[in-house]
Amino acid sequence: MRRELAISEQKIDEQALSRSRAASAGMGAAVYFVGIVRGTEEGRPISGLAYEAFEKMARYQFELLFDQAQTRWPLESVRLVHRVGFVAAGEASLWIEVVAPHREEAFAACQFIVREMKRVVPIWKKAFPLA
Amino acid sequence: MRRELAISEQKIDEQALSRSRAASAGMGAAVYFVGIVRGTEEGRPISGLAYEAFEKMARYQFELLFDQAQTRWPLESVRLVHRVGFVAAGEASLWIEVVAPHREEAFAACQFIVREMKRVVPIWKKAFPLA
Amino acid sequence: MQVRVHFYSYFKDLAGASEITEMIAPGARLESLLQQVYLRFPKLAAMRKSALVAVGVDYQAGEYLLAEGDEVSLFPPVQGG
Amino acid sequence: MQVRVHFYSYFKDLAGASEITEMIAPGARLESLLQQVYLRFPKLAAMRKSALVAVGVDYQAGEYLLAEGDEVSLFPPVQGG
Repeated sequence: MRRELAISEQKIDEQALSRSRAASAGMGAAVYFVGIVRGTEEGRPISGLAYEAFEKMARYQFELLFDQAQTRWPLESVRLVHRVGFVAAGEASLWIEVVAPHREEAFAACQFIVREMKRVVPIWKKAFPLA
Repeated sequence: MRRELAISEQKIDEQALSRSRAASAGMGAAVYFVGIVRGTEEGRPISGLAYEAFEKMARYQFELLFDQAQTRWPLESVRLVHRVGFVAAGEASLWIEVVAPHREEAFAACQFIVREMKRVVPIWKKAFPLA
Repeated sequence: MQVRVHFYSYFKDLAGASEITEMIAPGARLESLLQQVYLRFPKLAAMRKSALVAVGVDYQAGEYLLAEGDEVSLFPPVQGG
Repeated sequence: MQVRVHFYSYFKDLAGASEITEMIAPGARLESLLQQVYLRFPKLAAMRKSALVAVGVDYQAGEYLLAEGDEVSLFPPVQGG
């Protein structure tokens, strides 16, 4: 299974990422999840979120999740980008792509990765209230 | 709910489509499904698939599915493009975007639309065996 | 009265036409029309169990009462995506 | 022996430090170290029920046997995405 993982302060370039998708002849499905920073946190307007990662452990835990996904579903590739640092409201903080032969496994794996990530990958956020 | 529906012979421009995503301040999730034409059909290599639609009914049935999705989940927008005519292996035949406050409803609605589409929307395909 | 019947996908090949006109009794039900069509096109009749039937843009069952000008469509299971 | 303890997210603020060094008995378990840390930082102790604990890049439970050079990390529930 092809894997790509980035934890980065750069803006997520969804267009460049999707343009670089590779799918071999047997692949029929690509599922994407894009997490967007909402303009409110606990009901109050915010300018954005600052994400902090324990990066070495975050990378390792992401790879463990990719291992598990690979064991459970026949996936051709998983690519994931998580931003750190300040992310303005309305911008993407997370981008995931799963390519698989059929849609069921692509959806299942993508949902698995984002759900488990929120349980085990050491990344935290801090809201910046609107002045 | 914002809706966009295209049934078109044009190549699907995923980059232009994702660039035109609109998400208001409360939206935290965008889920995409891209259906790709596989290089084989029933085990035999193909050059692609020709899609035929009963377009008037297909549009109506897609709108009914959007109505149902809108009733079941709090969605901000659903956009869908289905190609007709010849689609080469490796190219996208279907593109769906669902934008919602949270990922659960975005995933559920996207899966609902693609699953129900394959039951009720009058579109058919014909394989072109590789010469 | 007259109703038009459209065929899609390989039902066109089985019927050898993309549309036909059928004469039916006023107030006939969809199922009567289908029997007439299947009698005329035995290759389509072989597919009747999986055939989908619409009037206009809505799926309809056999008890549907046909009206003058109805456009009936007959097609195999859909395969979009 | 010495082990380093790292804090992340608001645990840094509660501890007033991003990392500290603790002296522990050779062969001590992770839970003994944590008790020591919680005694030193009462504000962290208040969070112990939800605290996550890793050694290196793996989550570990209290019975984990610490070794010289272990890097322990203590942090609140994760919130990525």
